[in-house]
Amino acid sequence: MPLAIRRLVAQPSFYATAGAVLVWLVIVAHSHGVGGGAVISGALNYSVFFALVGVGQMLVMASGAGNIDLSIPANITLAAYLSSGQMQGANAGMAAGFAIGLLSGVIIGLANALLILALRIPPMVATLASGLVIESFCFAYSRVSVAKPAPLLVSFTTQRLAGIPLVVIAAIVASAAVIAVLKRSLFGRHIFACGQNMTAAWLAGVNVRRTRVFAYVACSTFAALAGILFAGFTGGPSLNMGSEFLLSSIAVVVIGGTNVAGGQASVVGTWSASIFLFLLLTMLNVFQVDPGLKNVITGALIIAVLALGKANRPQAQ
Amino acid sequence: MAIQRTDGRAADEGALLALRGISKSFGPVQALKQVDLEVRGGELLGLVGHNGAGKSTLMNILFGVTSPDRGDIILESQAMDERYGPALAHRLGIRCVFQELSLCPNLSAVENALIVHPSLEGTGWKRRAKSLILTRLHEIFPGHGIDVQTPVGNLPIGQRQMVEIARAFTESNNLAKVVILDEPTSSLDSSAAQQLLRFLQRTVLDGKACILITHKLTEVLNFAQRVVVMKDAGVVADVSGAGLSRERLFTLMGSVERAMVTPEASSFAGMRRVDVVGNTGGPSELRIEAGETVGLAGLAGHGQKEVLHRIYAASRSGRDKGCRVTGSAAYVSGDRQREGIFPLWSIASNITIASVRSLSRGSFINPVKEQRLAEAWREKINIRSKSVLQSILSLSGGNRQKALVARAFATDAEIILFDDPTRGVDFDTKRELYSQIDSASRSGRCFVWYTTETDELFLCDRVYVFHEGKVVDSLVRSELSEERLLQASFHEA
Amino acid sequence: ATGDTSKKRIALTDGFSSNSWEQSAWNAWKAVASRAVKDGVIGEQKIITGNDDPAQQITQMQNLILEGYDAIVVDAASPTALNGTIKEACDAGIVVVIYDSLATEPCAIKVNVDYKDYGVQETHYMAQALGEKGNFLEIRGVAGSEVDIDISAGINETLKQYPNMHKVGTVYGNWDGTIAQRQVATVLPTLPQIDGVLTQGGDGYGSLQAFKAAGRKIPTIIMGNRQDELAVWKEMRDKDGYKTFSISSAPGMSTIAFWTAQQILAGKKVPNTFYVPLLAIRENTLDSWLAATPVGTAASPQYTLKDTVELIDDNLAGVKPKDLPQPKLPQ
Amino acid sequence: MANTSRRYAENAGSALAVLMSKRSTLSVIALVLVLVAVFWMRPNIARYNGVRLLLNLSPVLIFTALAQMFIMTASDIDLSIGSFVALVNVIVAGIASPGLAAAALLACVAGYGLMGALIHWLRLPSIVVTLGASFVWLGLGLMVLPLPGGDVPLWLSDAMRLRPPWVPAPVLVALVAMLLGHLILYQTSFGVILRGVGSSPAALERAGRSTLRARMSLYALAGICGVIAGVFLAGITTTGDANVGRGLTLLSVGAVIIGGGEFVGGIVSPVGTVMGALVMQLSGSLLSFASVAPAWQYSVQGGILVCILGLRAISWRRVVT
Ligand SMILES: Nc1ncnc2c1ncn2[C@@H]1O[C@H](COP(=O)(O)OP(=O)(O)OP(=O)(O)O)[C@@H](O)[C@H]1O
Ligand SMILES: Nc1ncnc2c1ncn2[C@@H]1O[C@H](COP(=O)(O)OP(=O)(O)OP(=O)(O)O)[C@@H](O)[C@H]1O
Ligand SMILES: [Mg+2]
Ligand SMILES: [Mg+2]
Repeated sequence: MPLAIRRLVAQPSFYATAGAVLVWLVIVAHSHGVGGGAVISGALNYSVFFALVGVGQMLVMASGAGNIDLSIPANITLAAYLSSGQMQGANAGMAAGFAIGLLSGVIIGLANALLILALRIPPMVATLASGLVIESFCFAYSRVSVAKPAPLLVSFTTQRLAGIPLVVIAAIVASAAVIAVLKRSLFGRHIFACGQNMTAAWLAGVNVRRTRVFAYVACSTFAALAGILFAGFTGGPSLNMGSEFLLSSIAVVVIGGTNVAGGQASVVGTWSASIFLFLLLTMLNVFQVDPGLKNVITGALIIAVLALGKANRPQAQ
Repeated sequence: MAIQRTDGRAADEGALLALRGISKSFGPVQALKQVDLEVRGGELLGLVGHNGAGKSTLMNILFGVTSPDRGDIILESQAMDERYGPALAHRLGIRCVFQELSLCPNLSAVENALIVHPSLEGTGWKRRAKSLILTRLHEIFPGHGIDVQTPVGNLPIGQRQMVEIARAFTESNNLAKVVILDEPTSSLDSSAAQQLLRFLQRTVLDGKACILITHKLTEVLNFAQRVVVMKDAGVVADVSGAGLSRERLFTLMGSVERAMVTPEASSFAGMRRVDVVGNTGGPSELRIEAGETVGLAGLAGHGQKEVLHRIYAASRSGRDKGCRVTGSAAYVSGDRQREGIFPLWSIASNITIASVRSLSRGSFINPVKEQRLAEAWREKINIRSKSVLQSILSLSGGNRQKALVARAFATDAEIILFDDPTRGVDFDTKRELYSQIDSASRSGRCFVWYTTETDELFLCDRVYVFHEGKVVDSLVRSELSEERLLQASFHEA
Repeated sequence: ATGDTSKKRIALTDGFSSNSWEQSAWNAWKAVASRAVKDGVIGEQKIITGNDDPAQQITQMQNLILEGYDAIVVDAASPTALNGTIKEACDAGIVVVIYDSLATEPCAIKVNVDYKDYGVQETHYMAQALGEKGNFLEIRGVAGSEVDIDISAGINETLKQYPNMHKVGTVYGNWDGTIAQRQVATVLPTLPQIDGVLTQGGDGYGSLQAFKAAGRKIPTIIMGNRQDELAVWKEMRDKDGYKTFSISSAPGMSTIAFWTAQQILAGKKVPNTFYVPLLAIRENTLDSWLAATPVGTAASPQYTLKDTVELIDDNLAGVKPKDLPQPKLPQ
Repeated sequence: MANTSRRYAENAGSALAVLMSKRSTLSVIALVLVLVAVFWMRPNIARYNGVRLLLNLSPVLIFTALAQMFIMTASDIDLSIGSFVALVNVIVAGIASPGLAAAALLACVAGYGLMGALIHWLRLPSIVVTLGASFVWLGLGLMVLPLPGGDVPLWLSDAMRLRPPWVPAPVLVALVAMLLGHLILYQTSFGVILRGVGSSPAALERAGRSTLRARMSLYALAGICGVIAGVFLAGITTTGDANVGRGLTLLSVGAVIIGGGEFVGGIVSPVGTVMGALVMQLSGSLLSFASVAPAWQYSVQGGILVCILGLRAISWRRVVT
């Protein structure tokens, strides 16, 4: 293989991207070229939420083996309810809605960090438990309050600029900022140091605790942001709007090439994987595949992309 | 490269094993070039050489963990084919004590002994494995005091090392004929190290062979019957150990012996840097002043590490009432695998991680400055690599350790905490390090230095001796003597 | 029947998680049952909710058996998985009444809805509204559930009567707005113009959002009875005269199940399976239903004891049950 | 974490400390507390039949948790065990021919072993492989039985109704499961290898052992436990439903952790795991007996988890410092 191709293949995000392109080609071939562009812009429009949530989950997963946030679905739902509840369908409440939604994300992140760092409960179980508690709040809130997103928010999530949804452009900007932070900032350096070896990071002067708190807070803030926007996109919150995000937030991160053992992450890969999963669903729906077979194919492809990526990527031992 | 051979014996005669024309490269790095080696029954073979000379790689090949690019492994007069691996090596009586420990931390010493003896299966394995490991432990390290039922991860590193060594000598259907020990004494205190060396001397009498890799040349000079010297991926000398002098060994290794750096009296006296009162108890407290180099002595595992951690934590939080620290501290651990390196990163990132804060504006790091800093320290501390952008894993153990020292020196910390930082570091490197310490302390840095090597204590202005977590003695350099140290270590003062 | 049930205890276990349909069902049950407790009609009531997990619901039922409830009302998370436990309850002399998602165990009384008719009615409406021609998208429910199979069968059998109506796509929306939106969005780009969407309720609003997001012409989407579906229908009707039709099973069924249980305990004879009419909302009743439906719930009548007894008697007599009671507007 | 228990014992030095240092202790305490609460709220349950009914479904969770435990022994995690159990349930109920069904179940166990091999060969993160596998199992289940239903063999549903003297069947099952798990992992020499692979595969390789074989064995053991759980589920429900396993996966993780297991390092306790499974099973009943309002049922469940695990961390730390 020529060097350029080898480099490309060695990128963590390569296989997710290649998978997305491949699936897109299959769809377009099947529809004889009809709607190729619309498929992409539709995919972007949906993937943006999975990518946003995925970037947050990615930060947590990169901060060390075993770190994971399972409270994301409930978190999304709560932020959606709180923000839409604040907006009450009027543009006037939009800023306050965003503020309260994001605040709930920050608080949830802090609470998760508290359970994990202070009570030393393993992240997987701690966030599972906190998710259950948050779910109760959603449940209670949904019964006492009317929640409707601001029209401006709704149009922001669906309007397009040159065929690309506005919300996608905004999310890409945010993701670029995350890339910059990870590559160049102290926080990025610290999070990857913690991700590889917490003891070593501590002894190298990294404030491990603060870094980990930050990762969890960033994650749940991203999830809350996605929740607020998603409520706009779907026209209003619903109690199980977050459930789709539980497994997919993990899937997009890892298919995207982020190291589950921590210490390394790929924002681009997370985006690619989000798009890949949506296009995969599109393909299976377009082909009218039976639900059973659909699940089998989805599962097998997730494993295949992961396996291909791992098998051909040089790795540190 | 002409090999100097001073013992005139012919090859193969009585050889338990032989390596012929072994070559191995890792990418661009040639780790071994056409290496030959024989090991005969009844000998204790010393294998020495600078960091990165290829010793560990050679032993990994011998043990079947790594396969050579070229060359033959000949065991019991038979060349091994590609199926050769640890399982077969065990069956043929080859054992290895690795440089990086290889016990399962969640298993007890008994269970760890079991895993190298497939024949212990069936009922009663627990009892048999226990008696195997205990017998050897008692034999090699009398009075070791190790709980063989507790998971070895709970044991201090010195005890773990003992377990691994003892395990290498256990015998069931699998006999131990050739035992490779890669820097086995690096985590042992001096009395345990002596116990081990004397045991090795005894055990080769009944026909076994031992290969001892070490950077502590005294061990080789005093105990090895034959010494093989490696340098730059090849064997450069194969000499008899009897009558070998230190100077001669240095010449063979290609190092010129320079006088030890003699530190000058510090000129910063009076400025208190560290003040530990609380738990240390005992006759004296622990005080460290600017420009001072303070040694922590005593048997391994008697609380020296804990004090270092405590000082480090206090320097960062300032909340410890019993431990007042003025200034910032940097930590260098000798346990690089577990508390040192970041395996996914380049050498550069590994060096700069502790100082990136000062290289950044706002919270963004200046990449140019960062690279420059890494490059500067690579040169200053002489890390052997083509570029600082290479992965840290491409370095040999000793060079990885240098990168960790560079990490601490590159910071602006006033206090450097050394947790046995020269573990597995060759003599040249050590000397470079000593002079670095000397010049740094002249500029006001102070060092708190826990070491398992008595030689290094003589470089300290003051030595605190630990016993069971407490400071039991405090000696200034002029009072320092080997006897005094031993006495205090065993708390017989 | 008028037997004394003032000491009797009745519990509800709903195996599904909290979507607005289920919530409305619980709210209706809670209002009616706690009223009944207060009035001394029964002794005690309780609601336990689930997580779409049949295994969890089995445990819940077993606990209710252990607690000695006299009657257990079930919305079953699986048509089969609970059979063993239901049998166990029946054997222990407990009255079991199932509504909405049924279980197949014969010993339980079933409050049923003719879901096939659901599909038939909406398809006929669609044919009428669009002149018996056009392209259609079918949104199905949860794969592998009986309700989904029945509605879909109704739709597809009726579609056969209209040769110019073409079904051009099918997706599974799980009766959930968010999921329906995503699933519809996956297929839209490759589909020709869609004139109508045949749904199963709960998914109308989400499909509408998908069409909006894709910038496509809004087709005639059959609505369910969730508040958001009714509200958006009204909004579009007021704006540009959008016409559609809403059909659903009424969550207030839970109260029929409640009264049925109470009646059985009181000694009334009840057929093993009886039917509750579907809730159809048309343009003329939209406003009153919407006004009676709080945000986050679904339109539903609350049944009184009298309604229930009439329904049971109609079923026993084999006459077609009367239409559903109209909403009582909030005072 | 590995040495916490030892530090605990050293510092406290009392009998209580030694007890607390056992990995499974916390789950025992939690189980006793939950049982006491249940019996206190509903005294009439504290009888043979009450306990039998109370724990009727617990064998499913117990064996699912044991399956999860074997995977966690390899320092992996299994997000697919719930749908796997459902698949087994569907196979038992949906495939009429006993020979064919048995073959399918064997294939399931082999499938699990292969999944372990795949994870091992390519060094894939188990969390994602099993996440993918969960879709595969669910899909296969839907393919075998598109609609819930089917029939289980009569002997199976009869076996579920067995009422042994003195001790209710679910309790017996729990005891047997504990014993088997403990024997396999802690009393056989093979169990030592199995635990070793979770903490230091490199050390095992250097000792000349095949880590591939160990990994595959752990996965196959998990597969076997999954099959047992699925068979129990089929026997109790007497039918098949591909969607039935939903909640089991995370419950099983909770059970292993409550039982003193850890996510990395091959540290697990079969006895604790079974206890943990019972705690998870009973805490659901507790909610129901206490008539917690629907909205807050999730909260209480989460709270119980946090309390138990938080207690563990705090009680350890208090003695340590
Ligand atoms: N796995 C590897 N990948 C790449 N390079 C390696 C690897 N192992 C060893 N090397 C390189 O091979 C050379 C020999 O290393 P080796 O570990 O054998 O040295 P050593 O003599 O044991 O040194 P030390 O005394 O520091 O332990 C070094 O340059 C090292 O960088
Ligand atoms: N210790 C080692 N053992 C085996 N192979 C090694 C080792 N170190 C490096 N290599 C091989 O050498 C090549 C270069 O590795 P290296 O890790 O330096 O890549 P890199 O991209 O420079 O890493 P970094 O992300 O730190 O910049 C890789 O193909 C790797 O497989
Ligand atoms: Mg070496
Ligand atoms: Mg080395």
